[in-house]
Amino acid sequence: MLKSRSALENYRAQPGVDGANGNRALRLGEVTDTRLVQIGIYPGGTTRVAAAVLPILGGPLPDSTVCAAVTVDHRIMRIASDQYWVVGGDSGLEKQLRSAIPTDAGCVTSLDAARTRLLLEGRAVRALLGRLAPIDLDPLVFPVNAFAQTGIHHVPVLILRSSEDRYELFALRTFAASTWDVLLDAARLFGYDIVLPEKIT
Amino acid sequence: MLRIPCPHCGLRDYTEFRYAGDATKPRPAHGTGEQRAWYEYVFVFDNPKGPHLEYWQHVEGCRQWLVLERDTSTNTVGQSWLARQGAKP
Amino acid sequence: MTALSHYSAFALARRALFGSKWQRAWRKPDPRPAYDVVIVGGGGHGLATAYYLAARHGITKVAVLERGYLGSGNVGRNTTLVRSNYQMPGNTEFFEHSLKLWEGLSHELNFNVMLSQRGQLVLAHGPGQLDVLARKGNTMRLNGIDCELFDRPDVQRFLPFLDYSKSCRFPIYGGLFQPRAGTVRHDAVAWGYARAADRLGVDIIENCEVTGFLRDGAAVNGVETSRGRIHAGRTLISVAGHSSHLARLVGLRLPIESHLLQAFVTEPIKPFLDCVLSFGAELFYISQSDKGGMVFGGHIDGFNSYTQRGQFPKVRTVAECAVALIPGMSRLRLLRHWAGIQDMTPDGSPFMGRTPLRNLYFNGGWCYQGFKATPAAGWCMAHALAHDEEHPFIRHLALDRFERGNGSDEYGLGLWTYKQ
Amino acid sequence: MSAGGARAGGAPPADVRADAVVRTPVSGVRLSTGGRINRAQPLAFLFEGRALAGYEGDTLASALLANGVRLIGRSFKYHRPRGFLASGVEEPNGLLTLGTGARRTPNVPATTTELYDGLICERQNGWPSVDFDLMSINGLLTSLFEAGFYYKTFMGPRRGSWMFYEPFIRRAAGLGRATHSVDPDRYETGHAFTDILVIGSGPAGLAAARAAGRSGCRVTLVEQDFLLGGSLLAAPANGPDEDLRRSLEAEVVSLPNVTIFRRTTVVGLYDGQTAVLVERHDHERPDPAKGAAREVVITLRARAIIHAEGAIERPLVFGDNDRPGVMLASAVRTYLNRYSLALGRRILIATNNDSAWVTAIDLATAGARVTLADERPTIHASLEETARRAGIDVRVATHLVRAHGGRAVQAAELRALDASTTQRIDCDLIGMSAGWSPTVHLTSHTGVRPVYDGGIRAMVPGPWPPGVTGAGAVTGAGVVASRTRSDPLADGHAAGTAAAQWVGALGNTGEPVIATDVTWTECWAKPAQNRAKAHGKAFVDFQNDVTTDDVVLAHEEGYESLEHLKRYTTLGMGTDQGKTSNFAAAQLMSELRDIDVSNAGATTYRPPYTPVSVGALAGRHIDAHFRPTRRTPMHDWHLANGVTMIDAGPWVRPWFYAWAGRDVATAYVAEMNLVRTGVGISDISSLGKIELQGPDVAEFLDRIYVNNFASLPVGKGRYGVMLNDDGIVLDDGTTARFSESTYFMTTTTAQAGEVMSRLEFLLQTAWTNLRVQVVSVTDRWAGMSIAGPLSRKALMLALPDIDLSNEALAHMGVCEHEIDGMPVRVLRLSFSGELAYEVYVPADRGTAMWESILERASPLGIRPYGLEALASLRIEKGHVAGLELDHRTTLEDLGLGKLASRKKAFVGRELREREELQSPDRWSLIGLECLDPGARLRGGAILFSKDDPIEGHGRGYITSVTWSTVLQKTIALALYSGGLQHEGQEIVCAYPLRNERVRARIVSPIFIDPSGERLRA
Repeated sequence: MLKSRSALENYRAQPGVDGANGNRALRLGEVTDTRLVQIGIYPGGTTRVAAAVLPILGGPLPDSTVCAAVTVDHRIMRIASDQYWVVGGDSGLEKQLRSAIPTDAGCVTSLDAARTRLLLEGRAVRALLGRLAPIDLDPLVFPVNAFAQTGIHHVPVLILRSSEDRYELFALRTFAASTWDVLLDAARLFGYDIVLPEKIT
Repeated sequence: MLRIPCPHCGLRDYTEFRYAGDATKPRPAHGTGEQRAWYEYVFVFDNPKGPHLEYWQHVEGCRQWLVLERDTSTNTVGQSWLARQGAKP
Repeated sequence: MTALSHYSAFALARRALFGSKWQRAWRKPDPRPAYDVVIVGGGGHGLATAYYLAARHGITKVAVLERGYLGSGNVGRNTTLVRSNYQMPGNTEFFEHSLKLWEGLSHELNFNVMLSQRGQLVLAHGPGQLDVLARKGNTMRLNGIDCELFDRPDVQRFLPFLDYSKSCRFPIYGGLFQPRAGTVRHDAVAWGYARAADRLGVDIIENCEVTGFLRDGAAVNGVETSRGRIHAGRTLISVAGHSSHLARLVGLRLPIESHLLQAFVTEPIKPFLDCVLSFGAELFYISQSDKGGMVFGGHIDGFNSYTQRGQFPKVRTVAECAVALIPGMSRLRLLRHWAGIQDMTPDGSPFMGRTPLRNLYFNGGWCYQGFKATPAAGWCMAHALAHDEEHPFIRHLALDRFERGNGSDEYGLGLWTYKQ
Repeated sequence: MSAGGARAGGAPPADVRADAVVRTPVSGVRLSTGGRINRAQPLAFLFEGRALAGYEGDTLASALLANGVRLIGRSFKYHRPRGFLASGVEEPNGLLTLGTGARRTPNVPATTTELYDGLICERQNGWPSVDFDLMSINGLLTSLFEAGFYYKTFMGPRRGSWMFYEPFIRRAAGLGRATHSVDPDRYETGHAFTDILVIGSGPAGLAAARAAGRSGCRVTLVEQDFLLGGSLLAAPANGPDEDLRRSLEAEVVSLPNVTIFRRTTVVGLYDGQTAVLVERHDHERPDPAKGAAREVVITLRARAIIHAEGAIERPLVFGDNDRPGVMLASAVRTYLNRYSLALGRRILIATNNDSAWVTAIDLATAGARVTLADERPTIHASLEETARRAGIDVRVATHLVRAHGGRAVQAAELRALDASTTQRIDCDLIGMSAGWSPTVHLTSHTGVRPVYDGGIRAMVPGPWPPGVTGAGAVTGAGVVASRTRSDPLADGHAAGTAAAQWVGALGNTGEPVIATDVTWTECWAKPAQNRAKAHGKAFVDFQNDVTTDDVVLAHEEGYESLEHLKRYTTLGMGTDQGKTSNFAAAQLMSELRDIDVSNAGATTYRPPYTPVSVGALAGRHIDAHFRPTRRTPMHDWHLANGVTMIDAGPWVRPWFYAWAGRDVATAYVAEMNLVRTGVGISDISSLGKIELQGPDVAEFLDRIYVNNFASLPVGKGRYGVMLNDDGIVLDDGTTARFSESTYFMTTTTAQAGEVMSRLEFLLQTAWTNLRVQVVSVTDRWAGMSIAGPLSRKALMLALPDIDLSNEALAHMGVCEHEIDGMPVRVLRLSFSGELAYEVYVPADRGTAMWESILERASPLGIRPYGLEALASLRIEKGHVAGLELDHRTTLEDLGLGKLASRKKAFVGRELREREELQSPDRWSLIGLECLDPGARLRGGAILFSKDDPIEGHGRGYITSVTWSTVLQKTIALALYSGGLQHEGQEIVCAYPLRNERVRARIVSPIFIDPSGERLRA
């Protein structure tokens, strides 16, 4: 069995850093072994795909383009008018969906390895993201489960607010080390601890 | 800074998008042999000083192609819609 | 005491001692009903065309019509670079001719345009990029234009204060240096040509907007203006930035989109950079003005606009380039940034010469190159207006070249006007 | 600072008078009490080596003045001695160089620099020193150095003589001297969002923020000063103005929905209600090692904007008005009341409006001898009465015509309006006021031109765009509509309320604050009957040394429009951007032209409002972070195994490996040999990868590729070329079909993004009915190419479960397998011309697969090879790549014409048939063999036929070169006029940059295995 390696394997294992005022107001890390599947729908295929995936996902495909739908095992984000991301579930998800969706109505693509899922939490998390992303993260306009696709340092990322003070960044894998590097640089002022994957709950 | 209303993602900085020019010129039907029509479509621009319909793609967002109304003399932005919807809904 | 007309140290002294007056730089005549040639656009190109018409072709019954104040367009908004490092057939000869004219211009016009030939270094950040520069350099040499290929140590000797650190994102690999390239005081170009043309009898008419063209079938024989109708034997449209607008008045549609190009200047400082420097990793060029400000620029903002004001993100991009290239720029302070409206074309090259309409001529679509081209553009358009044929230097710049399929893509950027 | 709050007479409270007695100067200029400085917190700083002290709350300017430093610099052109003119952002003279070594920063205005402990500064632009400046000789030659003199001389004796004069002029020009060192400090950029932005915290701004804040929406208040209050800060620190300031500040600070930025300047307003803020931290001496930034640039998007920038006082234009000790009246008042500095004993206040009277009264109250000259024949009785009671010697209908003194003002010449009398009075300080100019800079950044208001003789903001309004002095009074005296508090409250309504905030903004004991003074100038002709040099623009004579000269020569005046005389082009000069110049020019100043037009104000560090604008995007870095999944393995990397756009790719040689020249040859004779593996993960799915993919591919794809069967791949709409080649690559409806496309590394965008464009705009989904999977798959005669054996060792026999997987065959639940895609394609396979696995398994192939195939001597070898192998095979696909070449140019289908339509077909693109003389692809032993071909060489003269543009050029391990000579790909029509001919490759001419022969670009036996083996 070939070993799965994170794009940050040799980058994230660093000591934390104290901020300018001596505190550590951030926890930064990576969530590994994420299941990420993209569902695509062909013109005219919407209803059939929606019906096909409903039982598997345990909920309907959301209409909202800014807020994720949450089911027992999955978070579903509508990333384009005809494309959805399903985060979570087990390794069988991709096959399940593929076999369920009529081939003339829609398709699935696994993006498990294509994105690196970064975790950002702590008091300064909004201040940190405010340094990097041109997105209004005010809790009033960016509630829990809200998500936004935007750019950090010219690289496309998806920002998901997964809980009150926890945000996740889905970064392109090949840029992940670069994005992580910029993230740490911006985080120095606030101080941070690195949380290793196994420690993430 | 120009702010563009993405029909999918909402109001965003124009830097998340990629501009792609005049959206009023219909693309000649695929395979139509008319060189002249293609020349007009590819190379000639009205380039108005005033209201302009233009293509943008939200490359750092939903990657949707959209049509935007903008006044080139003031940069005032009007409505936008997904290009796949065709004419202004 | 007669007003001083000729400029010289002696004249300055005379004024200082005896308080003699200076003659007006140019008259403020009212338009006459008819001219042999009417030039629409009182920018550098229009004024240069008028000057060479009078000086080289003896055609002095010429009017230059300017909508606003003289030189209010891009001639006064650019980053003042002049160079002739071009590789496409035609471009090389054209821009070298321009540089030669620059070299004699102060004397020819009796107006110091302050041509400062401190050289331009274009950087390469990898072997492939250096080969591309080598092709250009070889072409220049083969056309009698001096230039040198620098390797990294050469560059470091020449400009020791660039970023040569290990962490540098795009390490400098080498470059191409043209010693005769440099800068010119941009406003002086408009004023110098205007004054010289005026002395030869050309009418320069400011605050005169062209509102229409007089048509006689397939021919154009004059213009309607905010100051009345003016008949013309031949008419030239030379209004880069607003070419499409003027052309539309006479029913022509062009392969041109109007885009914003920003320019930037820092506070004046003592001598800091003694040449023109161009980044290779991104479009970025910088030099230092005689007054001491660092003058720099980059890519167009990227979408068409006539607003003459820039977008902030481009300010950041350009600042990033400045510091990435010259770390010492970091503590210098940006004093001003502004934007000019620039004609962009599908191959990055201009259009010059005759149009489908008889007696109507066109000069525009200059993209980034308008200023350095000023003298040669004036020279070649004067030739076209005088002889009703394109000068050999500009035959490759015809309006219909895209219909025929011979674009002249100097930089190989593809057909996107907004990427050129 | 805003004039709206200038405090007017009325008998000052008793305690103030009593205090005044105590406050008579005890030591030097600094008064013993009062002001808004913290005497308990002294700060030490270094001025040209002298250790000086100031207090917390001082600016560098006030601290220097407190230490008796009056001569602050030399002027730009004439090197005249200069002192501080102002106390704020408009200061033209007081520019110092701060810091030393790598932190040296020239041209910093001392008036806006908050004093901090350990600050180091020096004056600039004097030689040998500012105190004793030989360059002041220029002052004697002023009539030679008139505006634009350099356009008229330095032309002789020869062409190019300017190059002789220029170095001297360059050395003389420039202000401070900068360092070339790397900046040790750190800068940040950030993003912010708000409902209402309030610019300026004077009485109007505070009132606006208060009202807006009460409405409950998100409010951002930005103040460039380190204290809130604006003009209120110029009033006595123990009077009603201060009480008002404190109460307003207290309430605004208490509102949780109001964010306050101090020490932050709104430097620019841009489209989309975007403001750019620069937050300064120098006073904290931020430690970059701790991540603290020196400056932070914030892009703030607001829904509504309230302008409350106030107004800037104008200097009077009179003879030698630049002498040290001649200041703006408002500055004199600020130095007295805020910094507790008595800058003079015998003070002259010269004005044409009420605001300066307040200064005079405060000065007199503080115990100075004050003479007040007002151009106006009649003054409000109450004001005049108050002044006389304060003991001020009042002269109405009187001009100040000239200042006397050298390095410090000693006397002034006053003349009656009717010129009947002239009198010289001694004074050591002159406070002047020619009225005020609303600070319209920001209001005009977004294209709204200021308009002239004759009622107050000033430029005021043009019509407010939707969502924008203003309050206080910036509007030229209260509300633009009514020109009556205004109360900035009511004004600000109205603006705040209006903005709150605009953004739909629901909260009640309540009632405006009423400050009964504060009276607001009319500060707008009233025209004097006739202006006095200036004697001596009368400066209009102090920093650029532009005098009234220069304006006259510009007029004489016809540079009449304000833009010409500005450009010809450099007026308003200094670091202060003419904050104090533009109006006076416009006024004078319009008088000379005999037109109304309203017709003189306005110059365009450009961002930034005040200069911004380039480093701050760049933020963290410099050095290694200049641009993002894209790494392949096997990146770290390469690093650990002796790779030398090379940049390819954002990608970092293996260039060559140490096993093959010390430098690229030797290494790539060894790596090529490996592939030609054995087996090598290279990382091709940077190729663009696109997954296409759907019933209509075949049709879609058939339209975008020039060659046929409809017939591509499952289990096969095919090479394809795409054209742009103009018929020029866009990109090439392969597309493989893994199932009925699943296709896998690879593009070149360089064009991946462009191709993806094009596919999306066509599917979303033109062909919306096609049932096709495209997804970029560049990041999903790790790709590796295993090439060489032994590649099949190698792969069989590595992937024993997959049948790789020629029968099972022929050339261009593809297959997908699952190994422990992991998909593996194998494509039998060749870029090198050898038997070769591309293997793709999920990116997270890339390194493991790479390692396992190397390990399992090690008996065959497999080793990695890099980009240089990869690119060289393809040259031997005649495959075109980036250097040939240069957006100029057509299919025919690249020898791919036969690929184009005649049976079907494809993107670019029509325009590809344009006549010139069909010309047989176009530069098209050839191969070249070097004929001169020992010599080498070089990329970028220009090609000539044997008998051409070696000049001009030649017949083509060399695109790519390599040493051929097979042919044992240098070979090249080139574009040549007529292309292979000339096969066999001997030509000359000229490389004048190295004075080289090399003979070469035109051959087929396919140097090895033209029949393709190797790759079918």
